Amino acid sequence: MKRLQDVEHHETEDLYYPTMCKVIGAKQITEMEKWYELEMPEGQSLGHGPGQFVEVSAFGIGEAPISISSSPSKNGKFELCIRQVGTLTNVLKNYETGDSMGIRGPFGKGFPMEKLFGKDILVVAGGIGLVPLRSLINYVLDNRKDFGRLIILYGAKTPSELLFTDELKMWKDRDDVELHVTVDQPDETWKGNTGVITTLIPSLDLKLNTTIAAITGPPVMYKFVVMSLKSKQLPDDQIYLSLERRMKCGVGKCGHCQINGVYCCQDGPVFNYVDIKPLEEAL
Amino acid sequence: MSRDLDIKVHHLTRVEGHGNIVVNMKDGVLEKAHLSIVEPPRFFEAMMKGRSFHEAAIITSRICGICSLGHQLTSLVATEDALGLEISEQTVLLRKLLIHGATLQSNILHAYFLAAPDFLNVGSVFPLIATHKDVVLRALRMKRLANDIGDIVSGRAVHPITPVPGGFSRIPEKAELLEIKRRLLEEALPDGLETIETMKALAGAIPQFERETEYISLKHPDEYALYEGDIFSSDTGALSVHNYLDVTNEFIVNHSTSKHAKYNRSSYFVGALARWNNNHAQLGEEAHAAAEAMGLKPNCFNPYMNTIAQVVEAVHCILDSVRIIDRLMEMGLKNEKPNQTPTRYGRGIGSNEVPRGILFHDYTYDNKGNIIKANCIIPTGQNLANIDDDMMKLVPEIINKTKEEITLNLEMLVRAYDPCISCSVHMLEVDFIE
Amino acid sequence: MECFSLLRSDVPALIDHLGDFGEVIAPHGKGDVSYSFEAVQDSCDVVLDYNRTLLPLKKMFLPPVEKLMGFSLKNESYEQVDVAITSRVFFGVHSYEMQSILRLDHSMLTGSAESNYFKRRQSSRFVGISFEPDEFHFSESVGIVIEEMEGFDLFLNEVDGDFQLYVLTENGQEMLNGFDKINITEPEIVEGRHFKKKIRYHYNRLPRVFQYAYHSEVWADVASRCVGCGACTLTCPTCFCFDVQDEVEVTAEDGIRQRSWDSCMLSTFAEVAGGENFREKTINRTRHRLYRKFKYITDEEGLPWCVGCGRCTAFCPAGISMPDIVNELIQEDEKAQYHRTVRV
Amino acid sequence: MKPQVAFFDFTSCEGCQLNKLNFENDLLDILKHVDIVEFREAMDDKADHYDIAFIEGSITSPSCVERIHDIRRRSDVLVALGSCAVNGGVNAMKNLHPIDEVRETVYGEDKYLFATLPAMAVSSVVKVDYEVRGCPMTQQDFLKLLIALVLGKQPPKYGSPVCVECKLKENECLYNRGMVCLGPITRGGCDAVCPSFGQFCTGCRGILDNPNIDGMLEVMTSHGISLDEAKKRMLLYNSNEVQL
Ligand SMILES: Cc1cc2nc3c(=O)[nH]c(=O)nc-3n(C[C@H](O)[C@H](O)[C@H](O)COP(=O)(O)OP(=O)(O)OC[C@H]3O[C@@H](n4cnc5c(N)ncnc54)[C@H](O)[C@@H]3O)c2cc1C
Ligand code: SF4
Ligand code: SF4
Ligand code: SF4
Repeated sequence: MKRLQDVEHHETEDLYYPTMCKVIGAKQITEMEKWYELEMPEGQSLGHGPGQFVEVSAFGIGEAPISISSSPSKNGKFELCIRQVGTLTNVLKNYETGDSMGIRGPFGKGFPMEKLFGKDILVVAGGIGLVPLRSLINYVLDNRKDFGRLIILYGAKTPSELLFTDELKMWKDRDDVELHVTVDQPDETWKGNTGVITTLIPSLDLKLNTTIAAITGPPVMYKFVVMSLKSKQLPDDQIYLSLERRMKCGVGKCGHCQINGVYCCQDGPVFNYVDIKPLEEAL
Repeated sequence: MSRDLDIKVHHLTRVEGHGNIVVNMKDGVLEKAHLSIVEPPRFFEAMMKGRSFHEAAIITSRICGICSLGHQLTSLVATEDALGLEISEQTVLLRKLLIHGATLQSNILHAYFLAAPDFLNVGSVFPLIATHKDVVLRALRMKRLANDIGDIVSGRAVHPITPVPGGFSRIPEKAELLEIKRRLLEEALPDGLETIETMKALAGAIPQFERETEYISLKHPDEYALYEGDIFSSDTGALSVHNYLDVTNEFIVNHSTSKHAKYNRSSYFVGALARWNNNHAQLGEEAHAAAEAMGLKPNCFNPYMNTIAQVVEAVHCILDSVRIIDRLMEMGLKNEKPNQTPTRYGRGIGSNEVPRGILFHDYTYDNKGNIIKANCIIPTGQNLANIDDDMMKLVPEIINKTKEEITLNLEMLVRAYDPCISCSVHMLEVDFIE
Repeated sequence: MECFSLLRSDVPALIDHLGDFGEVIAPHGKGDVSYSFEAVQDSCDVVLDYNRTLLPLKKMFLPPVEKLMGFSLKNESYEQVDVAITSRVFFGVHSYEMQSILRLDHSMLTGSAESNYFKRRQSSRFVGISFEPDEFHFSESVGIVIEEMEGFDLFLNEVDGDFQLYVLTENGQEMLNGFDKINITEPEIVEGRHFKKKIRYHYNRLPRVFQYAYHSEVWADVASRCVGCGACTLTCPTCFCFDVQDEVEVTAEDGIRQRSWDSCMLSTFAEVAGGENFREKTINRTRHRLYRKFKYITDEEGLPWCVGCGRCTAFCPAGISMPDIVNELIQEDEKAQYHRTVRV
Repeated sequence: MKPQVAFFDFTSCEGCQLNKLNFENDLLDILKHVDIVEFREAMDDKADHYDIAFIEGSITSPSCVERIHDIRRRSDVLVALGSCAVNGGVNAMKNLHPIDEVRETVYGEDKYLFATLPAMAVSSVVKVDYEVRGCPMTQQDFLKLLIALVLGKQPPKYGSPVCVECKLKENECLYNRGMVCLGPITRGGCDAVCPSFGQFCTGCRGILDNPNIDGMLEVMTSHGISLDEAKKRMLLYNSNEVQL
């Protein structure tokens, strides 16, 4: 048990003060999602790893956890992509280049990159789940020779909800990326796959001993993706999932994000499947 | 001059609730002049059926937000009468303090925000913020203090919390009351004197109109009656509140969702002017000086002067509140629990003077303490017949004025009564046909 | 460990004396039948015999509502809040309460150590007092006896109406300097102070019970009675969940960000935008509450995270009892074990 | 341009309107953000279009229905103020009795003189965008909504019971004093004002989503009131919301 006398004053932190970061780029990329590029003040670096998140705030409105969408390779600058679903996110919709956002973080455990080096990476992203996984994808692409195959499965409800379409095209065109996109409800223009994301899994040809899966998506998605991967005999400890919970502090204090005994914000949001398999509240 | 006149003021503004003024004159003969109450009926008496004595005052205070305290206290008095609940002197004093606060706030609101715009020829108090900022700020300050009395003693000024059957659910702190006293003396009193000056200046605009009528209010042996007493009629004298039905004689007219009342004549007057006429002798020097300054004399028959009587009462409330607080301090505040153990079950009647006049609540309880029968008679209802009678006399007297002036005079007349018609709606439509 | 005798009638003098070491905070009567920790105005108002305060002492370190920063909307800037370090002496604290503060230390200082909490905590001293357990206390069952003195600087043990004053730390020693109404004495053991409420197992065995209790029938029964008011968690000394809100002034120019205690028993606690609720049913929430007390942290730290103060039980309008739930789980576990053995 | 706001009252005590007139300290600040274009209780003016229409009171007659439709057509945002407007409030108690009996109690044989409908929430007639609960609504709550609308954010929703605020204020729970209180299932946001002043919560802010009604009745009856009494208490403000 941690005791008062074990702690020195300088080890304590003002945990709740944000750093004001300038928006240096902003673009509404779908009807519901807006992309932002931000810059840390005075050339500081955010120093994040793929899969980590920040707490974004606007004074008078509130704070919300948002994944860092860019690869750590970009120094001093980072990107977010925010879906407009509630109080804060709807106000952030109006933020443009030149405005400032309050940023705390980075928080949480991202993908354990040391375990991913040299492996085949299977990214499974549902909807907005592509946002945190994009930091991983771009990191892999920036350090392409350190990894094996990069397989990206991406599903959205409709073609108009697909995020980062420019990048999707780029990935599609690269021969070192295997991209499979599907939509639940196609429109007239849609020529690709149709159906939920799990329909993409059975035909995959995976090298079981070297493949690491990284999954993010809406709550309902995880169970089915994990089931499909398991039916392909992918070992449990090679599956990573990034989970979403309500969060207020990001630093393991407010209690909202608990999944049974673990804190999504500190022990996650990226979890190894083995660690959360026994947790009834996880999936 | 024989003239056709058809006035319809649809949803009179700056009154509490919804009423229309309807005047109809054909060939110089006045056929109709009345205030028609169009507020949807709320059926309070019916809602009260079967409710426990703990809830009666909570429900009845919702009859009217502006007189919620009056309803609440009157309801409590009726309940206590019905159930034989004795209350302490401290409870009575705190209740009187509350009535003063409520009367002060209501009278000030009416004088400054609802009546004054008429005298200054503007549609509302909002333009006055630009032209008479100090006056508006003074009014807000007085209202704030009056409301703070309510907030501190009763939990909140609108729909009070602490007054419960048998006493108070929370007794205010000594320091809170002393702070109120300080503000009464240091803020409210000077503001009250300024108010007299302001009203004196406006009093010139008060129409000269008189109609002698019957004035009914409470009368108390020891003080200017606001909390309890006997019913007093300027025509026939005193009688017990238990005989209130002999006075009110409610009847239904088809132009009003609110019932009308009459006693010795076709109508009677309740409210500040009736209290002034019946009880002015019990007011202190300062109040009399205020009355004199504003031209209010005893036995005043000009209904427009009701607003002035309200300002006189405001002065009384400020000073009497100080006396009450002194008395409470002298006695020492006790953390009393409300007495809620009934000693009998049956019928009880409560009556208090609320800002707009005498109010009656009448409950009958079964032996579980649930209401079998309830009756509430509100001041505005009692005044309606009197307003109609005033209009019938007023319209012929001012028939040579322009249509706008007549309408304004009628609206001002109705507003002078400070009517509180529980109802709803918005627009002002004046149809004039000559 | 030194021990002094102190007359009950001299306790106010001691409280006055302690005022030299900071603001003294002690139990006072509140309402009809309740108590609360308040700053002492008159040492004679301090209550020495009380069952429990409405809110735990936690409120002094992690305030129910706390300003985190002030901000200006116009300038997109904020102002830090200075948590002034004022020395405080907490007087008349029960052993379970002290233990709850030690647990709270762990919660607020592990991982990221929170500076506000640390500052308030560092500048405080504690004077304990013994108590007569009522029908709700069960701290003995979670390993905390009445005379547990860990964490205190001084401890008052009632003996025949008067007190024995134990000096436990250097700070405690210092606090008695110049106070002459005490006499050195031999410590005595007080007999006959018993806990009326007990958990049937030693707390060491509880994590095992909870290991198998996840799908117990007990939860549904409790959930059917629970009205979801949150009283249990809001009054619990070891709960620390909070919510954060921004409040803006009428001018719409300035405002504050503040946090306030929250409760995992509230239906909205784990709800997110879009309507997903990760603990939607009362049964999920009740279970989570008890697992927080007896399993999750306990597995890591080896101690129950409930200190047996009985608040959650005494203040639950539905009369839901923490030790009763645990005892029911134990009983169920025993039955299950019996069936397992019989079958073999 | 500042938003044009208007206030309308339907069947109610007008206590909520009065509470607005009681903003002595904040009135001038409020007027910096909005233009009040219609407010029958305080002014003569009227307008054709409103950015925000605030509605007080229940819908209780055919003419109310007509009028609220008219207001809705002319308003961008419509806010229900106070429990009468939000869920029918005390007015809805009359819905518990047969309507003819209700009319007869008040008007005797003239009972058919005035049209009446069951007391309805505004939202059961037209779309309501936001609500400010309470009887009366509190000034603070109203200001929060107004500021939120000015800042373009969602007004607070209040998903926690009154007990939360009551506990944060360290009130002695009325149940511990032998009284019965509706705080556990009543939507908070009032700062637990009634219990703080020693009086039981009457449920004026409405019942929380997914309440445990049976549990609550059990709590109330186990604290000394009859089931019948407990039900009546629960329905005081919530006759339209709770089916017993
Ligand atoms: C680790 C993590 C990463 C995330 N990354 C992204 C991202 O990259 N892009 C994106 O658009 N969204 C992301 N979200 C979801 C995002 O946090 C919510 O959509 C957001 O909090 C909604 O806030 P709001 O104020 O607009 O909504 P409201 O519904 O008004 O939320 C009120 C409060 O509830 C909490 N809350 C509500 N929904 C959520 C939620 N889903 N998760 C956590 N707290 C919530 C927040 O504390 C918020 O302040 C992420 C969530 C988590 C936990
Ligand atoms: S769980 Fe209950 S008994 Fe245990 S510490 Fe919390 S409030 Fe006290
Ligand atoms: S105090 Fe009781 S009723 Fe309230 S949430 Fe806790 S267990 Fe449920
Ligand atoms: S008094 Fe009422 S609102 Fe307060 S805690 Fe008790 S039950 Fe809840």
